[in-house]
Amino acid sequence: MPEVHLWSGLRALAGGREVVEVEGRTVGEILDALVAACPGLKEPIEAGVSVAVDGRIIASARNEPVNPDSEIYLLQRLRGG
Amino acid sequence: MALDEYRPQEGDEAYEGPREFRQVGTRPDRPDGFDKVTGRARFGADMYAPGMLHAAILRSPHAHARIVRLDTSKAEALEGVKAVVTRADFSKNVIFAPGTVGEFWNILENIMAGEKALYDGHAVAAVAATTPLIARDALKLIEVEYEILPHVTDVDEAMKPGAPVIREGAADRSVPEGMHPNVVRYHESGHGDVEAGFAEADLVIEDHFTTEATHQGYIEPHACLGTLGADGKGELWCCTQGHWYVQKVCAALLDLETANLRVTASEIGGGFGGKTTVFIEPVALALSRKAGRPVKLVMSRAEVFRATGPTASASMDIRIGMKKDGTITAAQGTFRLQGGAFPGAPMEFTAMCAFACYDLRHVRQVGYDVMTNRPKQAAYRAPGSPMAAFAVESVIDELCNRLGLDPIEVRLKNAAREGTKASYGPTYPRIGLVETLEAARAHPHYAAPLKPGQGRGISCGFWFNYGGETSVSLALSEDGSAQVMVGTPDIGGSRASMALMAAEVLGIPYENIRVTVADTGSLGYNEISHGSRVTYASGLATIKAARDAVRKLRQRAADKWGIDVEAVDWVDGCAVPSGPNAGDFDPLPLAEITKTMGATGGPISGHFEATPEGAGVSFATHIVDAEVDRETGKTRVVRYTVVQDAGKAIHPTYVEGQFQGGAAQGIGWALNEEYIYGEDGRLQNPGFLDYRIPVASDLPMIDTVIVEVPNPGHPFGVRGVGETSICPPLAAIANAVSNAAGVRLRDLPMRPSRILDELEKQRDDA
Amino acid sequence: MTKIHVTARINGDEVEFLCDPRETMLDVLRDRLGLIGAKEGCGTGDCGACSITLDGRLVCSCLMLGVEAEGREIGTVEGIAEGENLHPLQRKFIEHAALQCGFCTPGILVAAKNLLERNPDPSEEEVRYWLAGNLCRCTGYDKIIRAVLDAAAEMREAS
Amino acid sequence: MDYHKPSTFEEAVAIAAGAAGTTRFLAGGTDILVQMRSGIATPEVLIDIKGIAGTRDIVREDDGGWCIGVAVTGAELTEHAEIGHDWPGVIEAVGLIGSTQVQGRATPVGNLCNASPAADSVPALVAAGAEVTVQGPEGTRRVPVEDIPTGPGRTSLKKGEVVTALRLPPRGRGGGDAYQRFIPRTEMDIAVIGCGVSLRVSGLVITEARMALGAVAPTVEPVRGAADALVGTRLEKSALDALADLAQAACNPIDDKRGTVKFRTHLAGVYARRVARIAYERARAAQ
Repeated sequence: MPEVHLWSGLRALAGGREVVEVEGRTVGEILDALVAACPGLKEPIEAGVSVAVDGRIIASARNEPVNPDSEIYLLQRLRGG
Repeated sequence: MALDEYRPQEGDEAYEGPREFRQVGTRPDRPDGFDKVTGRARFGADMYAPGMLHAAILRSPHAHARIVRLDTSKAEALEGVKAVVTRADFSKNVIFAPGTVGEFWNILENIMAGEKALYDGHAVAAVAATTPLIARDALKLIEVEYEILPHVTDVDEAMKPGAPVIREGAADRSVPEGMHPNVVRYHESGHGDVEAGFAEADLVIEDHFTTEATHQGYIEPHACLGTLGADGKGELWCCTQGHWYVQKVCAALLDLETANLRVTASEIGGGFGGKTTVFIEPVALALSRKAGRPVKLVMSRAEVFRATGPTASASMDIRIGMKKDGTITAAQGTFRLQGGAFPGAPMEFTAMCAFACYDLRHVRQVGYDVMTNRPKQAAYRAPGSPMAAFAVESVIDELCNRLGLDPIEVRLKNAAREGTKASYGPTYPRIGLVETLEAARAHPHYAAPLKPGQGRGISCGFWFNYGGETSVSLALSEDGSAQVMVGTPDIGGSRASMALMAAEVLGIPYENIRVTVADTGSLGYNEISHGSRVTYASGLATIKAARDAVRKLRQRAADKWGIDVEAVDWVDGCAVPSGPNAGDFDPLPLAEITKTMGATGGPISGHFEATPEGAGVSFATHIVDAEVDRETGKTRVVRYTVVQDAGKAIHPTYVEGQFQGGAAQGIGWALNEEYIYGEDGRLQNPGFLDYRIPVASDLPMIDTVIVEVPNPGHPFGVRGVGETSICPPLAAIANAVSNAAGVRLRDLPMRPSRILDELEKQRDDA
Repeated sequence: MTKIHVTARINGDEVEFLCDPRETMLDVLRDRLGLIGAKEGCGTGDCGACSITLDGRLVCSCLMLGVEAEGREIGTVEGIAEGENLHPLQRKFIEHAALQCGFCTPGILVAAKNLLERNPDPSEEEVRYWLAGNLCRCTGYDKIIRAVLDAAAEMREAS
Repeated sequence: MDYHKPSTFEEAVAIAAGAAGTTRFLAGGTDILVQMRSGIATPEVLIDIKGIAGTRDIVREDDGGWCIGVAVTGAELTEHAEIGHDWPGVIEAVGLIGSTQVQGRATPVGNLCNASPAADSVPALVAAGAEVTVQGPEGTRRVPVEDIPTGPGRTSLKKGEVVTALRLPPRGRGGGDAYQRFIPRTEMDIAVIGCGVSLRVSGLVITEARMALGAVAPTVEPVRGAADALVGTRLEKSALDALADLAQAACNPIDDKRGTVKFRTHLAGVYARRVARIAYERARAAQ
């Protein structure tokens, strides 16, 4: 199962966990599964998160495929200058 | 024609490999150059409307005060005054929420104070009158009674027990128990076991660093012209990095339907992140709605300094361990950033960028977002990253000096590469740090002799870069010319890059393409011009939109020739049969197809709407020589070289310009720029006289080297280039000063008196 | 407040206007005469974006009252090109990408033209000090200095 | 605000003497307009003196001194070859006021009457022994420049009084002056400290010396002991040390955004040495 790494601000909303294992074949499925597992994550995820899948930062594409061994990081959405 | 012909191509941003470009990589004149050298270009304050009123804003002179009474009646009674607004004239439906979740509320509270004035310069009321002079006179007639409250402007002071509380309940759930209420967000990241890593080191250095808030310092003050009717429909002209964002915020703050407010972005006189948010536009619209006339609102320079976003100031602790051979064994950083009277200081980016240049087994970073009685910070070129680079790269330099190691070799030894697990988590794809270091090492600057009193410093820097929501539309004309409509304001020559990419794909001359920054009513949503995203994301969308048009052009040729579209290729601006089997037809130029497009299926346009995801991260290495006057403590930068990975430089001259501009801003930040607050919490230097950005005679020529390590996430390999260039200069100059004068400056700016104090300590120690 | 009648020559044309004595020349150029090329970057003489010439002398129009224009000769960025022909400085600014946002550009062009009229062969240092009152935040000045030096060289060759 | 443009000083004095409310004379305007734009002060009566005959003139007087009109700008002075030959320190000080653009408008008399302790031209003018002529309802008087400012933004000029000209004494043989200031950038800053020195030498020996410091006290003031420290010396190290000590002792600065007391006092010593050396070289070359 893919492991999703949460940034520290999300951990309080996920029972203190830094890594959550969820089922999913796409970024969208992963995010949905995350919210199902940790309902507290619904608001920040809807507000917008960046998802890094194997090093590529995905801002919004829910259909991006995810492998069972993919490295997934949730990151705060970027604000540049 | 099949419906799917009009569906934009999704995804597929992959780099398409090396190729011979015809136009990309050349250096043509920018399309808007003529307007900008003749004075015809229209910036924020350059629009006038019939019946227009002029507005002015009353601002708090106090750093922290309760607004006990606000009486605008005398101002309203002044001849020529047509409207006065206060907080009561804005939406009641924008809801407060902790952290940055309630960003619309934060913006509203920032642009017009509610119960309290939270910083010197906080807007309290605004007036629209028939002339600017009457508007200014009217402000003096507004009576405000303040109850002055204790204030705090320093980040470390604001975290201490007993510090004045800016706003209870502003902290989100990330903040650990027991912190002061001014600490509103918390971040931690990293991997490995740093204590184990430090135990492996031959030398561990731990130091404290500070950087002062600096302002983006764009020369054009914020300006807008708005008209809003009682029917809820409005028009807005403003200088902004993102007019769809302005539209969204204004609609929310004034209870409008977003689509009913059309926003046009003027030419923009610099932004650097400072025009990614909203300060005056809702105020102008509220005044217009009340007065029933168009309202122009232009900030003064003092207002820009007092009430728009400078960057955050920072207090940082860095600890790095190194082996004698230069291997970094562990790194740890704590970053406390104050972002003014609202949540949002970019401390997570500071933390995430801090060690991003290095391949580290053990790394840990912690960030605090702290509120103070200062203006709400705004993004500034790689927000959060330069201060981290200052602290981290200074410590690495000190380690190199003490271990007798070459600073470039040590950085090469530890440099992040493809496959390195980044300090902020994910694993890097193809990146170009090593290439910038190698190019810096090979540059004549690195080996050039120094004169007495001079020192050389180097530093690396990192920025993420960004993609973001993007729409581009491309329409062909009958004569074969093309209009490209983009939604990202052109801050530094991006029209030229867009035209080059469109010309490359269409195969027509650059001069036959006109790139327009479309208003919100003419194109789909576009995110702000930020995060170095324009050449990457709008560029990618332009390529895709042009390819969408090319597919339709090929279809027309296929229809004419009676063959399948798959048998038609597009080569050098012409449809050609893909091979001998496709038939024997003469190449059909684009203009031949468009000449008859009305009769052969209708107008031909290309579109692309998506959120490109593959913005490649970017690295730079800077070399600087500085000279220190040991009698006065004054530093002069005598030589400067920027080496940066651009992925692929679309218009190399403008890439160089971004490198040079970032370096110059970094030099200002390092040496002379700072927000200076008095004991009374008032900003002491709200003008270009005492907020000292570099002037022409302060700087040397700034040499540039463009490294091109293709970004795997862009068809041509483009990486954003706008921001990374401001990350290395702070440390590079501190390192040069250290090598020139033998003193290590840990606080920015390195103003002469600070250097002199360090020199005095050096003498006392000796 | 009584307005004052002023007659001046701007870019060679005689113009008349009425202005409040508190209005600066910059206000008059922009708000009364529609000459928006001069910009207000600071209003206090620190940025040079409002540079004009007054009887051939480089000044900040924000540091001059409109009423002081009476009987004087004023030059603005709008008067630099001759018809459709750009001045060499204007061409070189485009060619060298000596502008990014372009907001400081009108003031810098007015200032640089005034320099080259006085000194056709300035050194890099002379250009830098002459333009020290024209702030640019985008370019780091490198390409601006190169464009001015290149334009000067071209003008010397042509003369 | 009422705007007046008199054609004689008598008329200017009459308007000023009879004016109700804040009255300012307008020459270059580079301070007044900043104050107006910043909302610090808008005068009720503004008297533009540039229409008065002679105010734009630079005239060498019979005794070899100079009479400089009150509307003469910095740029006009720096372009004037002869005056710069006589008083290079005064001219370099005037030339440091603001940008090229500001030089096109700003006047040394305006710099003096604005009464900033950090005014660049004033230490050089004080060191040079310059005077101004002042006309008022009571008549005309000559005043040493150091007696015009009485504190930051305040002058000794009485209601109705206007400065009508700036006078530099004849330079004479063996004279040399210099001015330097410290600023954090290379241009566009207000002096953190400024130092003007004027010397006369006979052979290698200093026979006259005056020094004044800017931005180290509420007004620019002459360092009275400079002559004692330098006259009779050949600017040896001991003389420079004594001068630097005097300069530091004369400092009564404030801590502000532009510099601390400690920093300014330190710089006063550094610049006393640097500027005296330049003035000495110029004086020796002028024999």
